[in-house]
Formats: sequence, structure tokens, C-alpha cells
Amino acid sequence: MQFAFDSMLGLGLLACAAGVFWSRDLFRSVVMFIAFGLLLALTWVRLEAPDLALAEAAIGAGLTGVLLLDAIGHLRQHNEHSPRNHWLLPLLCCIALALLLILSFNARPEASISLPQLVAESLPESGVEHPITAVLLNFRSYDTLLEIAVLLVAAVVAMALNDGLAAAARTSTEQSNRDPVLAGFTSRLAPVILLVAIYVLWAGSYMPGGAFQGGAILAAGLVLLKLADFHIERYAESLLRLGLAFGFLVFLAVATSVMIGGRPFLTYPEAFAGQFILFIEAVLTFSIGLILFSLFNQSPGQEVPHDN
Amino acid sequence: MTTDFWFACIGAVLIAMALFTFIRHTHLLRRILAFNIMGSGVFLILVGLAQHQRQTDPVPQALVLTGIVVAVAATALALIIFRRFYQLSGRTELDEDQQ
Amino acid sequence: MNLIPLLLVIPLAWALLSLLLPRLPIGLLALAGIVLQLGTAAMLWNNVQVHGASSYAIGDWVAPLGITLVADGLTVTLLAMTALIAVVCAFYAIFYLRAYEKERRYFWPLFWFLLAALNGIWLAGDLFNLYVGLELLTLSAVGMVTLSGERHALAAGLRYLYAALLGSLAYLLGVALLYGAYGTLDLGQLSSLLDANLMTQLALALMTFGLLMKTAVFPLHSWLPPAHGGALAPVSAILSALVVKSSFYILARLWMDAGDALMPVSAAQLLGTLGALAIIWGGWQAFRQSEIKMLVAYSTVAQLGYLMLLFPLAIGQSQQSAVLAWQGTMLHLLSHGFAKAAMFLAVGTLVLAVGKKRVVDMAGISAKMPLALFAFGLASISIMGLPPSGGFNAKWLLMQSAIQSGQWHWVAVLLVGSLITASYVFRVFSVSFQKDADPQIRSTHPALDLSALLLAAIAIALGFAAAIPVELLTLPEDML
Amino acid sequence: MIYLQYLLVGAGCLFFIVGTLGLLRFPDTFTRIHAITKADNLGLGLLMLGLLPSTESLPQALKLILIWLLVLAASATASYLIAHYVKAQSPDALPHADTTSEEQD
Repeated sequence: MQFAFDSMLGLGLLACAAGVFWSRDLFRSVVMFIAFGLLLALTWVRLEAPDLALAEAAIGAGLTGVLLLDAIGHLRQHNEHSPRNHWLLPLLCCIALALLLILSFNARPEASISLPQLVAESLPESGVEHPITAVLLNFRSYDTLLEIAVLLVAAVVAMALNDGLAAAARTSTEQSNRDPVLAGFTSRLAPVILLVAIYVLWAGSYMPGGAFQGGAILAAGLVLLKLADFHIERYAESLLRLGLAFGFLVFLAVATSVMIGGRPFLTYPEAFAGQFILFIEAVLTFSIGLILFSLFNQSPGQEVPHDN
Repeated sequence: MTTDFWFACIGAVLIAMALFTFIRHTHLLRRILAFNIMGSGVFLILVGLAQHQRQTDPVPQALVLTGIVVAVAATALALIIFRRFYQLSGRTELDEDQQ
Repeated sequence: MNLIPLLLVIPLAWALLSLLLPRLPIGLLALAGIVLQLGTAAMLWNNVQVHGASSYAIGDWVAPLGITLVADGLTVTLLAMTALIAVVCAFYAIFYLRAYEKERRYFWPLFWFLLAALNGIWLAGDLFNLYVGLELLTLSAVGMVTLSGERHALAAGLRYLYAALLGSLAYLLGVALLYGAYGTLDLGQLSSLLDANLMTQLALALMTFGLLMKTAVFPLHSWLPPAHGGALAPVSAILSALVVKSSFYILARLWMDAGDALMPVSAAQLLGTLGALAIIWGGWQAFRQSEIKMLVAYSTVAQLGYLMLLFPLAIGQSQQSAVLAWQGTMLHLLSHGFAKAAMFLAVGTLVLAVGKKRVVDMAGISAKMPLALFAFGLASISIMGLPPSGGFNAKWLLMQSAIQSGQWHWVAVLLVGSLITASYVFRVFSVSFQKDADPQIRSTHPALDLSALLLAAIAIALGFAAAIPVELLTLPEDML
Repeated sequence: MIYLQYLLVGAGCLFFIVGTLGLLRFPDTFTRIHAITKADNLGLGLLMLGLLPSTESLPQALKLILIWLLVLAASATASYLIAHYVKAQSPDALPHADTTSEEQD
């Protein structure tokens, strides 16, 4: 019975991917891409990775889908350029790659190092019960530090490209066309979203959840507010900019301040590891939410008539 | 044919499909879609292969979480640059890719 | 207070400073930061020279669980090179960006994130850590390429981003296969575990493809010239001198760790032929370019071909020729870094002064801008590989290694390469020494020429003092 | 007790199938939205009722109900927005406006 569900899910994934690649209209592709993201979230549940299901649903299907829909909205014509004519050679290469990959899955040597055991053994010292949060924010916290830097760089480049645009082009009138139903729904939903984001962040230390999922939910709430014409970003332009880098600033400050005590880089003091991690995660959630929102908000909106 | 192995094979097929589209289509948005799905395929292989006939492993799951966030940052950047490019040039593909 | 994490913390901290406090004199702030980084790199260099290689476990977690940073001879030399080129490029950028007010605001944060990513990659000992470092490097490099916001810069940035993302995914797929097979991500542990089976070889092949894509080696090089040619001068200098080398560094580490058992000689010869084709094709394209910055960008494509000669000369050959090939390649990496950075800075000054981009517009420039052209000349001596320069020593070591391993065809490639390089360099000189032409030029700050001259001088100095870095570069004992 | 759960979950799935059937069979956008929103919300409600007894703790049960309420609110707003958008795009698309409502994609 299990395998029937898995095979259907797998084939569903392939069908959605085929839908994304071979549908003529781009809008249809993006909608199929969002469906693909949701099915992928289900797949992560089947692979016993609830964290990834949360992240995939919130970031993969949710935010990426919103960004793509926003981009599609500004394309005038959705029709397709005919794809390149030579297709036989790429087709053979891709089929060969797939077969090689699947064949290589069998020729797998017996793993000599079992990392999950190591994680389980040193979990008590990590200060959190949930292994994935322990790996992300304690064992491999340097990766997470660089990853936040990657997010920050994306936000910085977005700002750089948009400072060129005249600020006037980006602000729309106040009570222009605020849709009553959407506005009512959003104003009631926003507190619930904030509550859920904080809950997911808090649960991260002992259950699937954590900074990234919480941040993505926060970003989704902010995007919803922006779509419902609540222009929050105009109230605190500079605060927003500080907020982008705030999470990374605190993470780096904590990472280096422990070095003064003679400990190596990014080593949390034994007794307070849990509190340190929670503090960093709280700040990261706030910052990731703002960065992901600014990536949506900064994207060049208005149609500047192109020159040629 | 455990669940993990099945989804790792699905990941491999997804990568092949995405690569095929990446080569054939020159429309920049479609290439971003292909890149995202190829990333998902790689993540499926990373977790599926690591957990095939072994216990659930938190390390690849943490790596994939990092990968998803990096992928969304790269996609957002690509979209922002594409939209500025589209605004300035009105084209949805790079000049050299014209037929 | 160990030095290694400092090299990561300084760039990240300065990135935040320049992002959050734009009103401060960013240029001077940046210069102070880089001098600090140069000092740390120099201390670390001295440290490793005395005590030998050292590794550093982040977060106090042992290798397979946590991430270790490795600082051996090669890493420290590359760190010193990065810091040195960054100092000069920052000094150049302070004066150069006066003409580009809009870009100034966001140049420095991206510059610092790029430096942090570079230091992270040189020091990293963990495969997934290298992936995240490569992504940070790519995004900040693309950000700098698209800084000006014009259509061509955006198109070049997009092309660069797509190629780099495809390469990163291929690399990540290889990492996924290796983790699936061996259960660890640490390079040190992996090198002892690797045995020849289909999964390992497929993983290394995918990683090689990904890294070749990011190093812009011949068939996959089409994204580099518009990106490096179109960017601001200090940006293209850093991109050509450092960013492209980082993925080659990972490739060299991987192939050397895997060693002869795993890597078939045919694959190494294939990489060698790709390098040879890159040298010839890059040189020919450089000769045919009309714009001077594109000429220098295609010269980068050609010079990267020399780096690829490491594989045929080291894999499956005698220990002696492998050591010579390793030293020759790394010395070429160093001298090309300094020389190409000097070339791009000099060309940037010329373009800024003349206001036009084409080579023919540079007619008679030698009378008006002697210093910049002199720096360009010194740098081209090292690129061509004429005797007193570091480039010559590198090519000499490579030639010795080729002779030792009896592969005469690489000797021919080396000679033809130098000939082609000379062709496009003299094309620039012949134009600039025309007597009758009299170009009107805007006055440029003398600091621009000085920084180009400084870098070119270092490239030449490598010719005389090549023993110091080369001896430190000696192959890590456990590899071969 | 377990049979009641099977019954409820079965009924819920039935409603989902009916909703999808409605999506495929109905001629134009408005009727499709109608079918989807109504059937799926009811289906989800039944599914949720069916699963309530097997939740381990009260907070978990409350979360399940919260999910259902959120989906109710979200699908109601979404269907309103889609209908609003389609009406704005082609005002003559309303069924009662003209007897022969052409195929609406």
C-alpha cells in the first residue's frame, strides 16, 4: 500500500515537471511549478524530512511561486519563442545522464562513516533536542552564516539595481484600489501569520521548524500585506534596511564574541548553547523574513518604457 | 525498491528533464524554472541516496535546507536582473541566443 | 586567538560596516580593513612557513561532524595573493569610482562579500562548505558585474549567473553522490576513502564539469568575455585575477586528492587538450577583438588554458614531473593573477582617459599616458612569459615537467601560446605608438597608474623571487 | 469508533472527487470556482472530523481545527478574487447576462 502511494506521488512529480517544461503558455508553466512545489513538500514528508516539507512549501512553492507570478505579470506577451531545433543530441545526453545516475546508485560502496550516529551522540552537548536544528546552528553553523550572507548579497544587489529607478515610480497612491475583501481577510490573517511564524521558530529547538521556515512564513505574511495595499515599507524605509542586515550582524557578533573567551570560532559556551541558538534563530527569523520580502518588494515593478 | 531509492531515481529523471529544457529553451524565465526543478532533483538525490537502506540522516536534510534557501536567493536575483533587462531591452532572451 | 577565523571575520564585518554606514568615508574604511587583512594573511603565511600546515575545527566539532578549515602552503600563498591584489584594487577603486557616483554606494559591500567568499574557499576543507562559498562568490560577482545597470552589463550578468548556477548544481550533484557513497563531506577523510567505482567516478566527473563551467575553460567559456569585458575596471581585475581561479583551485585539490588510482590518464589528457584549445582559441579571439577590454578578457580565457596543463603533466606521470607541473601551474596562477589585474587596471585608466573603448581609439596614447602604458607593458611581459617575469618561470617549470614526462606536444603548445599572446599584445602597442595621432584625454588621478604599476612590478618581481612561494607550494606530502 | 472515522474520511474523499469532477465538467470559470470551493471545503471538514479522534493531544486537535478554519477563509477570499478578476477581464462572461456562455478558458 505504501509503495502505491509513493509511485503515484513520484509519477505526479514527473507529470508536474513535464507540465512545467512542455506547456506553451508561461503562466501555465508557473502554475504547474507551484503544484510541483506542493507535491515536492509531500515527498519530503514521505522521506521523513518534515523540516524540508515546511521549507519547500513555504519557500520553494510559496515565495518562488510568488516571485515568478510577479515576474510573469509584467511580461507583455506570454507566447513562446520556438525552442532551438537541434534536440536529438541534448536528448541523448540527458537520458544517458539519468541512466548513469540510476546505475551508479546500485554500485555504491558500503559507507564507512555513519554521520547520524555522530550527530546523535553529540546532540546533548548541542543545546537543542531537534537534530536538524543542532546540525544547522551548531555543528555546521558556518554554513548557515555563509548562507545568510548569500541572502543578504541577493538583497543588496536588488537594492543596487533599484536605486536607479526614480523613487516616485515605485510609490502608488494611498487608498487607491484597496480590495475590501482582501483587505479584511489580510488584516485578520496577519496576526495569525505572525503567531504561527513565532510558534514555528520556537518549536524549532525540539520539533521540526526553525529560523528559515519561520522567516519564510513571516515573509509570506508581509507579501500578503503588500498585495492587499498595506504599504508598510514606506513607513520605515531606513529601519527596513537595517533589519535586512540585522540578523547577519548579530550572528557574526555572537560568532566572534565567543572567540574572545578563548574558544574557537562559532563555539557556543556549553551551558548556554540552547539560549544562544534560540536568540540567534529569533533574530535570523526576523531578518530572513525581511530579506525575502524585500526581494519581492524591490523587484522592478513599474513598466519603464524601454528605449529601443 | 525502498521509498528513498524510488525518490532518488525520480530526482535523477527530474535533473535529466530540467537539463534538456535548459539546453533547448532560450527563454530566460523558462530557464529559471528549469534551474529550480534541477535543484529539487539534486536535493532529492542528496537525501534519498543518503537514507537509502540507512537510518534517517539529519545532516543531508540540513544541507538541503541550506540549499533551498540558497536556491531561492539565486532565483530571486536572476528574476530581478531579468526584469531590469526586460525593462531596458524588451527582450526575454539573451542576444546571442537568437535563432 | 588563532589567525584563520580572523581572515573570515574581517571581510564579513567590513561588508556589514560598508552596507550599514554609507556616510562614513567608505574608501578609507575599506583600505584600513584590507591592510588589516593583508597583515593577518602575512602573519599566517609566516606561521605556516615555520610550523607547517595547520587545520582549524569550527565550533570545536571534529571533522566529519563539524567543518574544518585547512591552511597549508598553497592556501596561505593564495590568501596573501588575494589580500595583495585586493589592497591595490581597493586603492584603485577609491579614485576610479569618483567618475561613477551611482555605483559607489553598493560597490564596497559586494567587494567585501566577494573577498569573504574567496577567503572561505581558499581555507575550506569541506565539500558542501565549498558549494556555499562558490554560491556567495557567484552572487556577489554577478552583483558587481551588473552594478552599472546598463543593458549590456545586465545581459552579461545574466549569462554569467546562468552558467555559474548550472556549474554549481553539477558540483552539488557530485557532492550528493560522494556523500551518499562515503557518508562524509570532509576532504581530508574523503581522500583516504576514495576507491574506483562507478559512483565515485561519476561524482568526480560531474564535479569536474561543474568546476570547468565556472572556470570558463574552452568549450564553456562563452560567459566570461562579456562579463569581464563589460564590468568596471577594478571589478574585472578582481574577477579575472581571483574569482575564476577559485574554482580551478577546487578542481586541482580534488584531482590531486583523488590521485592516480581514480583518475584515468585519458581524462587528464582530455583536460590538457581542452587547455591547449583554450590557449589557441582564446588567443585568436583576443587578436580579433575591436574593444580593448574584450581583448584582455579573451586573454584571460587563453591564460586559463595554461592552468589546465597541470592534469596531463601530473596524472599518471613520474613523481618528479608531477611536482614540477604542480609548482609551474600554481606559479602561473599567481603571476597571471598579478599581471592580469595590472593589465585590467591599466586598460581601465586608458579607457577612462580616452573615453572610448576601441583599440584603434588608443592611437598615439603613449605620448599622453606613458605610465599606464608602461604598466600594461610590464604586465604583458609576464603574460607572454618573457624571461625576467614570473610568467616565464611558470612556463619554464611546465616545460621542464613536459620534457621530463616525455610529452613534447605540451612544449609545442606552450611555445605557440606565447607566440599568440605576443600577437595581440603587440597589436595594442603598435596602435598606441602611432606618431601622427593626437588623442584628447581627460586628466586621470596619478594613483590609478601607480596601482597598475605596482601590481605589474609584483608580477615581474615573481620572476626573481619565485623560489620563496614555489618552495612553500611544495606538494602536500600526503597527496602523492 | 474506528468505523465512524473510516466513514467520515471516506465521505471527505468522496467530496474531493466530486469537487474535481465539477472542475472538469463545468463549462465556465464561475461554476468551476463554485464547485471547487464548496466541495473541497466540505471534504476537508469531514476529513478533519474523521481524524480528530486519533489526535494524541488537545493542542494537536485545536491545530487541526485551526487549519480547517484558515483553509475556509483562504479559499473563500481566493475564489472571490478570481471571480472578481475574471469579471473585470470580460464583463460579458456572466452566465445570466447572455444565454449562450461561450467556452471560457
